[in-house]
Amino acid sequence: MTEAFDILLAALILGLALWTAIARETFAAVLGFMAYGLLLTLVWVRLHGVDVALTEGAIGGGLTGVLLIGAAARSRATESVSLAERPGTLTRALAAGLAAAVASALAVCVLILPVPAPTLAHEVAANLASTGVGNPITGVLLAFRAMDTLLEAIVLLFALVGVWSLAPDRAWGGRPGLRHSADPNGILAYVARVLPPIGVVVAMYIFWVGADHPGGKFQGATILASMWLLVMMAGLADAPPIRRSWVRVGLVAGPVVFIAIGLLGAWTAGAFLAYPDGLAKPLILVIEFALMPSLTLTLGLLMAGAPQRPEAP
Amino acid sequence: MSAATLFGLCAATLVGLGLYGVIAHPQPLRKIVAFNILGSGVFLMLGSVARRGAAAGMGGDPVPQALLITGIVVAFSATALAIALLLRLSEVSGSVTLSSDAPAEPKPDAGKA
Amino acid sequence: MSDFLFGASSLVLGMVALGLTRILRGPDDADRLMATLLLGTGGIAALLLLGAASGDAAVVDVALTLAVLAVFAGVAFVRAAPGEAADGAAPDDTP
Amino acid sequence: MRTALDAWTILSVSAGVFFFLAGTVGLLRFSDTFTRLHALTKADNLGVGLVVLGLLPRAGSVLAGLKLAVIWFLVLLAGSTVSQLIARSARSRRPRA
Repeated sequence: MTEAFDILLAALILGLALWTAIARETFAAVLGFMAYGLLLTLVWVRLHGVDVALTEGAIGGGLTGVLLIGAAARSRATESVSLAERPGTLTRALAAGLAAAVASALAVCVLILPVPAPTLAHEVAANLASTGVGNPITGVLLAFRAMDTLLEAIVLLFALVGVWSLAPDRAWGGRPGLRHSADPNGILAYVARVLPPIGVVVAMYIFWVGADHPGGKFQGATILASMWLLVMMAGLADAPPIRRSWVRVGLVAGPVVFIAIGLLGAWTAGAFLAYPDGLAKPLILVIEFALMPSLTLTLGLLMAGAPQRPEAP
Repeated sequence: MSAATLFGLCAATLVGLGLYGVIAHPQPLRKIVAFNILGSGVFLMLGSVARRGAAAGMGGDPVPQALLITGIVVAFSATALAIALLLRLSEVSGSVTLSSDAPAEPKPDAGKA
Repeated sequence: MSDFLFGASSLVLGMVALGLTRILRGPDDADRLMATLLLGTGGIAALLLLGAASGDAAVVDVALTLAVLAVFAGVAFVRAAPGEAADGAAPDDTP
Repeated sequence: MRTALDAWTILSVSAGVFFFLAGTVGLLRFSDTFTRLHALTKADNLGVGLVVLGLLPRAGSVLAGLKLAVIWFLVLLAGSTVSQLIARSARSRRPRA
């Protein structure tokens, strides 16, 4: 029975990926991609990666889809122009040949993977107790490979700086995106009032169980950022001007705390990002609590886009 | 065939489809979508490797799974940056095209700010 | 019992996937969006069944996340639709 | 007791699956956007609802049961608001008949 489910899932994913590649209309392709993201979440569950499924569901199914739908609607007017620029048959044949070659090479690699698969699960299991957390993924993210997590938070910040740098000169320091106005008694305003309180509770829950069960700060921050975005899209609150100092401080606070604890480790435990004996769990908690608001702010502002309006006088 | 192998092969095909889309599709937004498909193919392959490494009572090797979470978030930030670039391009030039001899006339009021 | 739940999960998934042919056929963007929404709901149900079948309680949290974010595709669609003057599109951009 | 619970799960989940079938058939066969929207919301409300009801007795703890109920509520909320939004947007874009 599980085999049938897996084969159905794989066939659906391939079909949707093919559809996004060949669809004529961009909007249809984007919707296909959103469905694809949702099915990918099911695949992660089947591959026993529930933490990954949570991330994929929140980011792939939620945030990326919203971004793509907005961009597709705005670029619709120029769609026919771009379609006229289809590359020649030779280019497409070469691209198809290259793609087929890469795919076959990867497929061969999948089939000849070594049979007792190499794994670090034993090492993680043996050392997890020293971190005090119960979820091995959280242990890897914040103790064994904390450097990756730190750099990831910084990459997000760099992406945001990149987005901001696209602001027209007159709007620099102003409010991101376009102002949404909505009927305060409309259905959109209603859902933007009802959903966020529930969303905040769910986000905190996902964040808190991350210590021992699948979940964690990224997934929680994504849900929080989505709730903020919903309130902005409903026109109930405006995006903050990016020149505000609380925005800037909020954005860097999390990574700064992370780096400070890392430096503390270099001084007390002998290595950057090492935790002193017995203090691992509290320090991990401090990092998570510091990172969560910064990540929420970063993700929300990334979704809001480049500043487009000068701050109103 | 185990689920890991099945989805591994699925991932290889996804990488191929995404690569074709990135090269062959003329529209930038479609290239971004194709890039995401390509990326998810790579993630899925890593996920299949992680599943094969199931041991010590864990459903999969936690190290690649944790790296996957990092990867998904980074891919999202790249997508957000690419879309912001795209929107700015259409604002400045009035058309979304990567061709150097764009057929569309730039809007007169939207010169290089 | 686990076999039944897996079967039900496959059935739900297969059926909402059939609905996806609406994305292919359209005719309106709203119809396409509906197919995606049906897949979203079906995906949540399939996840719940899958979680119950495999006995992994954490899968419910994934369904919970998807359910919280379920309204987003629709809101983004309405916000981005032509005729939505607040979004910068020309109001008379109708077909 | 165990068989009774299993029977309840099978009954309720099967009914939920039926409503997904109905939703899909409606989405594919109905003639215009608004009737299709009507079919879609049945799958949301009753399909997920019955699946949740069927799985409730199998939830190990109160918290797990509560989560299931919250999921149902959220799906209801999303389904009702999004269908309203889509219907309004479809009506405003359609030329007045």
